[in-house]
Order: sequence, then C-alpha cells, then structure tokens
Amino acid sequence: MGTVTTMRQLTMSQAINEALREEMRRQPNLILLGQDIGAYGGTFGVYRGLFDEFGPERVRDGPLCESATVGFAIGAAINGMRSVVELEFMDFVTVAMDQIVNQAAKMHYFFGGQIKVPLVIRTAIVSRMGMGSQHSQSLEAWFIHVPGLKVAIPSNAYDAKGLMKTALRDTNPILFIENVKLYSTKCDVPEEEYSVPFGRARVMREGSDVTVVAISAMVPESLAAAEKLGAQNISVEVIDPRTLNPLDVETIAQSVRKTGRVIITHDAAKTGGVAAEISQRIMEEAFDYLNAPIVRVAGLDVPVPSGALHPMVVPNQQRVIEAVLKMLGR
Amino acid sequence: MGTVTTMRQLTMSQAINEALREEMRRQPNLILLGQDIGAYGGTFGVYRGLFDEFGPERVRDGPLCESATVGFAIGAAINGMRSVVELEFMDFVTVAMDQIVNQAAKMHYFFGGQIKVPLVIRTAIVSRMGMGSQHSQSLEAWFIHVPGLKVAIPSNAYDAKGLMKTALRDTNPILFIENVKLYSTKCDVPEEEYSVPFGRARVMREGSDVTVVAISAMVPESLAAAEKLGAQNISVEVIDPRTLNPLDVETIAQSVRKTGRVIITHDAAKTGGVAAEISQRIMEEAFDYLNAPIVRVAGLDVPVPSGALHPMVVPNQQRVIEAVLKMLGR
Amino acid sequence: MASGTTIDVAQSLSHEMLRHWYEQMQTIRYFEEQVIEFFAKGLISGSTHPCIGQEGIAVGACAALEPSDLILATYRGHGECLAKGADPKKLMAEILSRATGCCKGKGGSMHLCDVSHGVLGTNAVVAAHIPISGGVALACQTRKTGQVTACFFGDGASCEGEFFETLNMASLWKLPLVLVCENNEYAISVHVSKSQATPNIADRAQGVGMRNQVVEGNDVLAVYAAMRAAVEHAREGRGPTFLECKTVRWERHSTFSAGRYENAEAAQKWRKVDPIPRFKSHLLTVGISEGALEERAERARATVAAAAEFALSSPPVSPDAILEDVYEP
Amino acid sequence: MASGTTIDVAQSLSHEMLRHWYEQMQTIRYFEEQVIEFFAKGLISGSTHPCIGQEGIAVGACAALEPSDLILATYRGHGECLAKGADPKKLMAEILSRATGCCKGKGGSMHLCDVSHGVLGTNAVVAAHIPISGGVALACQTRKTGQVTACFFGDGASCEGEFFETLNMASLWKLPLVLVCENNEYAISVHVSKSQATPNIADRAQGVGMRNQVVEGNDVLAVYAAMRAAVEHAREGRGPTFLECKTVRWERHSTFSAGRYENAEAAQKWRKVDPIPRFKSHLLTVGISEGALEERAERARATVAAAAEFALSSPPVSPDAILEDVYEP
Ligand SMILES: Cc1ncc(C[n+]2csc(CCOP(=O)(O)OP(=O)(O)O)c2C)c(N)n1
Ligand SMILES: Cc1ncc(C[n+]2csc(CCOP(=O)(O)OP(=O)(O)O)c2C)c(N)n1
Ligand SMILES: [Mg+2]
Ligand SMILES: [Mg+2]
Repeated sequence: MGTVTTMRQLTMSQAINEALREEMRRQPNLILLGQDIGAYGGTFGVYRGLFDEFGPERVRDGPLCESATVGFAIGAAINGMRSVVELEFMDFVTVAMDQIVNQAAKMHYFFGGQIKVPLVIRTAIVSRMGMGSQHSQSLEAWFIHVPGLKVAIPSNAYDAKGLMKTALRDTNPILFIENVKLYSTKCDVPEEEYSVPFGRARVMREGSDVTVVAISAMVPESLAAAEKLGAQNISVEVIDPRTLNPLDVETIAQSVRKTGRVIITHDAAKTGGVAAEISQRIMEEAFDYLNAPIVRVAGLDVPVPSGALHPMVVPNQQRVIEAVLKMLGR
Repeated sequence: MGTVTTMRQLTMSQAINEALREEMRRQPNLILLGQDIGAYGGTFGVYRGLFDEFGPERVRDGPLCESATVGFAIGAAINGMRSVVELEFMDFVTVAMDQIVNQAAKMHYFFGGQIKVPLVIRTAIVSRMGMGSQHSQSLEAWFIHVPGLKVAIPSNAYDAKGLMKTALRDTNPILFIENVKLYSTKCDVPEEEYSVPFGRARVMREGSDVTVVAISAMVPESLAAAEKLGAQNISVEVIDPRTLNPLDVETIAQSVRKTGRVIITHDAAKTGGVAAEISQRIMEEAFDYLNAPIVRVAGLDVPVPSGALHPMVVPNQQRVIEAVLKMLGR
Repeated sequence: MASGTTIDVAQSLSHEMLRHWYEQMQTIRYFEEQVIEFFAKGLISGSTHPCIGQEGIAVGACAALEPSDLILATYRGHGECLAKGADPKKLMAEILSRATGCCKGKGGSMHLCDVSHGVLGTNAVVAAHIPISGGVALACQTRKTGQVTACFFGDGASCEGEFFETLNMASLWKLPLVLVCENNEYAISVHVSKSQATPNIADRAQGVGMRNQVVEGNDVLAVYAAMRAAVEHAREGRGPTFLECKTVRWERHSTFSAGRYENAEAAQKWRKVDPIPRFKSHLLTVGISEGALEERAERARATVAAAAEFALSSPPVSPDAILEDVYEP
Repeated sequence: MASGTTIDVAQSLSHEMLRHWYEQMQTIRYFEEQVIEFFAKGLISGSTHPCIGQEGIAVGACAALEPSDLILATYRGHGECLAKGADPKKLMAEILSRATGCCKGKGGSMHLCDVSHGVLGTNAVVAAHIPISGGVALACQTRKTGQVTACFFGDGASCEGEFFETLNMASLWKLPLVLVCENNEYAISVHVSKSQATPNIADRAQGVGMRNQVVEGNDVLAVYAAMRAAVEHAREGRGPTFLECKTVRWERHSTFSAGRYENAEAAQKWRKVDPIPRFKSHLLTVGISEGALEERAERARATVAAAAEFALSSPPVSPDAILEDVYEP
C-alpha cells in the first residue's frame, strides 16, 4: 500500500463515533435521528460530542416513538438526505418492524429502483448486562430473512469503524448491530481513512482442527477459548463473518475444507438463529468435507432472565471449549 | 378406536371456523378480537356466522390498530379470558411484533409463571395472490426464534381443525399460521370431536428415495410433485411438520434414515427461512445417513413482486420436481 | 354547500383552471373504471382499490400544490398520482404488471411512484407512509427547499399508532406537511362510529396542538380552498395542518373485498354526493358550457383509452428484471 | 396548593388513613434507597429505576383503588407495587434475583408481579403495557367483575403509538380504566418541551373524547381526590379517565443512565417539591403529631430492613429454574 499507517488504540465505541463524525463532516446531508442522541450522547455514549459539533438539526433528538422515528429516517433518506437512526436496545426493533421490513427494505424494489434508501439503523445487543428478557435479545436472524436489507455485526473497533464507513457510503438500508459488551474493548485503528467491505469474513485466528464461526460478543469469547485450547495443542480457527448479509460463505467453506469440523456460536437463542443458516450454507458448499455434524453453541431457548442469571443462558468461552473438546472426542 | 367416525368434506376455512365455533360454545370466556371480524366475517371469511351467533362482545371488531389489538388480547388473556386475535395478512405481524415477542411470549417466564397467556394469534400467508411485496410474506421463521411462543402451520382442513382445537385448549401464546391459498382446499373432517397434538409431524405420503419436508402451501405442491415423480418410478416421502415449535424432528429424521436425501420447501425467502433450522436439526439427528447435502426449495431472496409476477419468486411443484431429479442425478 | 371562503376562492380561479380540474376528475373516474374492468377480465391479479367518489379530494388538494411539491398516498392513491401529474400510461402499465410501468411492473396497483412529478409513492400498509411523509417534510425543512409535502390516508389509518406519533412530531417540529385524511367513513367494514368516539378525526390533531380543519371532501373547491391555506401556512414555515375531508366511499373497499355496507342502498350513497356532477353543476352556474365540459370529458376518456392501449400493448416483466432492484448497486 | 376538592377529600379522611399513607410513602422511599444501595454494592446487575420523588402518585392513586382492583406499571413501578399491597420481601428478593422473589427471581427490577394483590406486572418496554391494561379492563368489563384497572406510565410513553391506540379504544369502548400519566418532565434525557407541542399531555385524551384531568402529582391528596373521582366514574360504567400527574423526576433516570439535566441544580429540583415533607407538614397542620409520624417512619424503615434481610438471606435461582416457566405445561 506504500503509505504509512498510524495506529492508535480505540474502543469500539470511539471507533464508531469517529466513523460517524468523519462522515458527518464529509456529507452535509447526513443526519442522525433517535432518542437521547443529543447532548446526552446516546444511551451508551456512542454519539458523544456529535451534538456539540453538528447541532440539533443534524443530530436530531426526538420524542419516544421508535416506529415513526424510523419512518422519518426513511422519509428523509428517500428525499435527499442520508439518515442514521438509533434503536437503543435490539429488543426495540420489534416496535419498528414494519418500517424496517416492509418499508425500508422493500421500497427500492417495489418502486422499480426509482427510490433509494440510504439508511443505517444502528442498534445494540445487550445480552450480557442482566437487564431482563425484554432488554437482552439478539435478533439478527430475523433480518437476514429480509431481502433488501444488509446486516453488519462487527466484533471489534477496527471492523466497526471500517464497516460503518462502508455503510455510510452505501445507498441501501443497513442494519448495523453493535454490542454493549464490546463497546469498551480496544484494538488498533488506523488514523488514516479506510473502510471494510461488506461480505468479507475475517479469519481472526488460524487453526487446523476445528473452525469456529463466531458472531459479535462470541468472537472475543471464541478467541479466548481458542487460546486456552491451543495450550492443549488443539488448533482452532476462528472466523468472524462481520456481515451476515451479504454472507461470505466462501471464506468459511475454505476453512471447513481444511478442518472438517465446524462450531457456530452466537448469543441469540439457538432455534432459528443465524447459525442454522450458516450451517446450511456450509453444507451446500462443503458437504463432502464435513467429518461431523455442525454444532451450535448458542443461547438457550428461553427468554434471557434478569440480573445475575443471564450467564446461565447466554453462551461463553467455556461452552465453546466444551463443544470443541466434545467434537474432537476428548 | 371402536367408535364410528362420520366424515364430511370441509374446506380449511370451514374447518377453522368450526373449531372456533365449537370452542366458543364450550368456553364462555373465549373472545375474538381483530378488524373486520364482525358481521363482515373476517377478511378471508373464516369467521362467517360467528358474530351472529356470539354477538359483538365476544366477536369484537375494532379500530385499525394491530399493535394495541394484540396488546388488548394479551391483557384479556391474562385476566381470565382466552383471546383469539386475527392479523389479516402475515405481513402485518410487523406492526405488532413487540406485543407478540416481548410481551405475550415472555410474560409467563419473566413473571415466574404467575401470569398465563392463553392467546391464539391467527394470521394468513398470502404469497400466491399477487398482492405485492407488503402482502406476500411468509415470516414463520422469525417466530421459531422466540422462546415462549408456539407455532402451528397446518396445510389442510383436518389438521387445521385439530390443531386449532389444541391451540384453543392450550394456555400459551400460539401463532397460528394459515394460508389463503389453502382456505378453499377440501378434505375429510370427522363430525366427532378430535384434536391434533402439537409437535407431531404427519407423513403425508410414504416413499423411499427422497424425503420432502414441506410447509403450508408447499404441502399440496409437493404431493402433486410426488405424484408426478411416482409416474417416473421415483418414490418421494412427503412430511408436513404441522407445528414448527414444537418441531417433530424425530419423524423427519426417521424418514431421512430411510431415504438419505432431503429437500425442504417453503414459500418464505430462502435465506434465514425455517428450512435452515430443520436442516440443522436433521443433521444433528441423522448426519451419518445423509447421502447428499440437504436442499432448499424456497422463495427467491427478493421481495415478492406484485400482480402476475409472484410465481417467478414463490416456489411450486415444478421446482420440487426439478430439485428431486437433480438430487437423484437424473 | 360552498362556504364563504370557497366562493371567494372559486371566483379567483380562471375558467381554464376549472375546466382542467373537471378533466382531471373525469380522467381519474374513467381510469378507475378501466382498472375495474381490467380486474374483472382477470388482467390484474391481487386487488385494486378504486378512489371513485373521492376524486374531488385528489384534484382539489393537488391543485393547491406546486409541481415541485411532494405527495405520498395509500393503495387508494391512483387519483392522487394522476392529479399530481404522473403519466397515466405508466400508471396503467404498472397496474397491469408490465415492464413499462412506473415501477417497472413490480409495484402494481398498490405501489405507484413517480419521483419526477413529486409522487414519492403509494403504500399498502395502512398508515406506514405517514411517518415517512414526516421524514420527507423534515428533509425539505432541513434542506430549506421550500417544498411542501402532502400525505393522503384514510379514517382507518387515523387509529394507527404511527399516525399519532407523526402528528405529534410534525406539530412539535413545525414541519411543512399537510396531512390529508380522506374520511370515507369506512376501513374495509369498520364504520368510523366503531373506530372513534369523537365526531371529528380532526380532534386528534387538536390534541397535539396541530392546526386542523374539517372540509366537505366532495366539493373540490372547498378542498382546494382549505388545502391552499394549509400549503401557504406550511410554506411560510408556520407548520403542519391536518385536513379532514369528509367523503363517502365507493360501493366496495376494493375489487377483492366487498366492504360491507348495512344494505345495498348505503353502498350507493356515494352517488348522491358524487363530486363530479356536483362540480359540473357549479361550472355550468359560473358560465362554462355543457359543450366545453363534454369536450373535457372526451379528452379524459381519450387519455384513459390511450393509457389502456399502452398498457395492454406493453411487454410483461422479464424473469431477469424480477431479480433486479433488490439492492442499489 | 391543595384545591377545594382536595381539602374536602382530606377532611373526609381518617387520621389513621393519613398516617397509613405517610407510612406507605416512607416505605417506598426507604425501599428505593435500599435498592440504590444494593445496586451500588453490585448486588443488582442491569439497572433499576427509582421512583423517589413520585411516591405521592403511587400512594394517592392506589389508595383510591379497592384491593381487588388491578394495576399495571413500568420499570419505575416499585412504588405502585408496594402501594397496591405487594409484599416488600418478595419484591426486594426479586430485585436481587433470588429464588424467593415474586417472579422466582427471573423478572428482576423491571418485571415485578403479584397477582394476589392485583399487580398484573411491571413492564420494561415503554408503553407496551398500556394496551395490555386496556385488555385487562376489557376483560373486567366483559366479565362484569366491577373491577377498575389503573395503568401507570410516563410522559415519554405518551409519545408512543400504542399509548394513543389504547386511548382511542378505551374511550370508544368506555372501559373501566384509569390511565395515570406520571409526567416527571423527562424521558431519559428528553424534556417534555422536546416531545410535545401542547402544555398538557392530557390534551391528547381530549383529542379522542376521553375524560381527563391535570393533577399536582406531588400532592398525595390531590392525586387521591382525582383518582377517586376517576375510579368512581369507571366503576359506574361511565368510561375511562386520563390523569396527568405533574411531578419531578429524581436526580437520575436510573442507576445505569444519568438522565442529564441542564445543570446540577435542575437535578436536585425534585427535593423542592418532595411529596413526603409536603404531606408531612399537611399532617402536622391537621393535628397528627410529629411523634406519630416518626413512629410510622420507623415502621417503614423496619419493613424495608426486613425486606432487605429476607432478600439477602434468600437463595439464588437454581440453574434448573432458569429452564422452567417458558411454557405453561
Ligand atoms: C397495517 C395494516 N393493517 C391492515 C391492512 C388491511 N387493510 C387494507 S386497507 C384497510 C382499510 C383502511 O381504511 P382507511 O384508512 O379508512 O382507508 P380507505 O381504504 O377507506 O381509503 C385495511 C384494514 C393493511 N393494509 N395494513
Ligand atoms: C420502546 C422503548 N423504547 C425505549 C426504551 C428505553 N427507555 C427506557 S425508560 C425510557 C424513558 C421513558 O420515559 P417516561 O415514559 O417519561 O418514563 P419515566 O422513565 O420518566 O418514568 C426509555 C427511553 C424502552 N424501554 N422501550
Ligand atoms: Mg376509510
Ligand atoms: Mg418521564
């Protein structure tokens, strides 16, 4: 690449903030909509400083009505703006589903391409804070089932910034799924402009015995598991798809052709989660290479209980380790 | 069984009507909520005659606000009634998702069993009428991902009546997914009281070469395909899961252990559809018996276009036939 | 029932303009009759929702808008699309699922769109386009384009949460928006008396402090007068208006759904208040001749015939096109 | 600021009753302070939303209800649960995720429930419980139980579509329901001036023809008086009431979210209108002794201490229990 890259450590929260700030500067028609996004800086602080820099017209805080807020964001997007709307907890997508699914995702299609919807819906998974069944869901699976939407789900600061930059230059509705647990995690992020394309999985750690496809907060958990398993001479490859639609099946399939064994892991409830889709796609691409059934390490099929009880439901590195050992017959 | 069973031919619409009528007679606290369910008899006529027999208090037509309507149905259900609420097109579940997912499904759990929610949410898939992208979705996959909900999706009059009877005596929130295309299809239905339990798949046709797991309108399509393939000496087993949660994996796995080959088919868009979940469950149960990757015959990953164009997107018997032939290398 | 204002407005209008509105109303009427005929012949699958009897609202309201102004409407929005200037040929082709349709044939009767004429789309989910119209107006306000946005919807829609959410936000943010409620008394089968406790839907706007007015919707002049005031108010930056246009629905909800009236007579009620003969007799009063009006009606018929002809002779949508436009590349 | 009615009401109340309300308010205050302390000690994960400063609404409103009446509330509903008679021990145990909690420890601070005392649950999705309360009231109406249902929610909730949908339906169906809006001026960080264009949220009820009243929410007597009238109205089958109780929020939205006031002074504003000292000085005026009140405060402290003790000594939820109650067998 010839150019020197200057790195700093940023948290994922700072990295997303930076992506938004840079694009707010570049694109005068970019606006942010939501609740508590003004001087308050967003429920989880991702918008810190943006209100001060860009003012109340472009960082537009509003009444508590998510459905109309997403509708407004769509309306602005189809009329010359680019909108970013925040839904504080992923559980609240339920309040705006029609706007996301029937309007934003399908409009470009059923209007024959005449209408463009440059819209980013940011939302956060809060599965590991003990905030109870209505504040702990990981619902990404619903959205890969909606043609017309793209779905990004980064697991670290570098990817989050790069994917957000891509999202903010795309002209389609994008669901951008963050994770409260990851906001404070740090990694190297270049000072220089860069972006991460949609549809390219990232091999987070190479390995040869088992492939672990991990999503969102399960990426660091799986890396920690891989580290521990490495100490037992078990070599685990960890792959983060980074975007679920488009999904980079090829990178995953390549890994499977090498390892023959796959575990897919996410916080979301097991039944009907994205692991099933990823599994099916792996089967379609690499059936002959599979030495064992694909295994899911996922949330239990119960609502996430509140308080200190959530770790009994939401998966963790220990469950990944157990699954790997079991798969290898150890 | 000793007793004589008197059969009549009923349409699926009549069968559901009959189940509701019988239980309305039996259970004085059973009420129906929705829009156009009064004298009008429901958008697709399933409620014909119920308003006349049970009056406006028990067949309660109301303003156009699906979200509150479902909320009201929940409120009535937790306070001594049993509610049935109609969402005319499955696409409109999007307007009531919070009530279905965060309230009805989780309440029994997060209130520690204190609250019971005897609620049936009836809705209809309308994928084959050309009513456009916002009136043609099959969204059952979303709901198998919601612990606390049960999901029924009958394909014929007999099962529809029997499952509805079970639903109306269950004390959990149930999503009951009908299909406009099937309303007018007829089959034998006993005069006598009967019910069909949740969680038992039905082998609709026995066969030995390929297992086709078919859902809703794809059941008759698959049976027609099987018939035609039979003429070419290809023996297809067709299984209708009837309920998606609970899902009877065992009956399907048994079939797979016999045939070694599986096609799963539904109207819903392929990516993220229930076929992926069923496929994964088959893999978990019968990996060693699979002779080929499991194949999905599903809706294309595009919004369903309007008018006469929908058959290019929604699957049909021809696509099942092609998939079977391809799978058998013919 | 022309009020003082309406007469004032009517007198300020040129005969040419009045004749033009008459032609537009007739065009909409013939267009919808043609659509119904096509549906009956099986050329349209799904459903279609005629706005017959409500032409006065579409024409009166759109006449008060500039060409650069924006509208959004419902599945019952063929009339508004035509009144706003969309090409009848492309609309008819769209309704018949032809490749030459305004949405390349993929939208159909309920999803029409013509950005070049400010038609930002008709919507098939009741009330969903109301917040979208709020966002459209917000963009105009933020970008200071001077455009006004009008959003058309029904009495049924005014029971949906999103309607209220938008009412509140639009009022709060003083958006350049006119919410035009076509109160045709029915939401499929539910009569307004079974969906609201107050006599006027406009009361809801009052509840969030929004300027509002109840209008005789079968009088194109009354609609125009009220809309003109609302549009001026919005254009001056003074905020939104809620216009409740009282009207009567055609004899069915759609070509698919019966609509259920108490009796056959009620189903024909719209004929008694039909805005077209009503407007016609006004035009005769102000001195426009029967002949001039017949000429306009004839032109309307010709426009619709040409649209029908165009649509029928257009190719179907190709299988490849079905796969396009899911994403913007 | 007691109005005429309030004084009338106050005079009709026995001293015993007034002392009891005082104790209830103190119990709620101490309970919330204890919860905050537990949170600070890391004994509660997630978040908890104290109703400190709003005790007058919980106590005044619930005092006007019969034991058999029903309530639903929000995550900020500890006070209402206590005022309605739920066992403080089981509530505290629930908030600490203990197996002895009212929801077996799985609900936590935001999901409390005590069916035996008519508490049909607190909810963590803003406004979602409002239509549910409508359905609860509908069931009472249909089954002719004579019960009244009260639903508590905030100013923020009154911007959500479901609030409005319920307002409309409840008004239309004349449900035995009282919608108690606790307008504490903030929805997390958004001040009411940024979420509504009218001075009173009660105007929204006017818009759908619902009986409504604005009440000084920091005055337990005013709340009681208004609520008593509303409950009577409902019980007589004359329909719902919307009560807007003006109050001031405690210094934070929750133990997790800061809540953001313009300045530190604003965050302490609630202390100036604190309903407890206000009620106390009224009680002293009517001749209840300082000593009698201190005795009640002491009892309140003891109740909370016992609840804390019970909770702390209760076992955690077992892994098996986590898997139970997903479905009713
Ligand atoms: C959210 C939603 N619910 C239900 C429907 C089905 N539906 C289509 S039109 C209609 C009636 C709407 O009535 P109104 O708003 O008065 O408009 P009108 O049809 O009278 O013009 C209904 C219930 C829908 N399309 N969207
Ligand atoms: C649908 C939904 N949106 C957002 C939130 C996050 N949230 C929790 S409390 C709250 C503020 C609610 O304000 P208000 O209704 O005034 O009640 P208060 O907290 O002041 O008692 C918000 C935005 C939520 N829980 N549910
Ligand atoms: Mg109507
Ligand atoms: Mg508040």
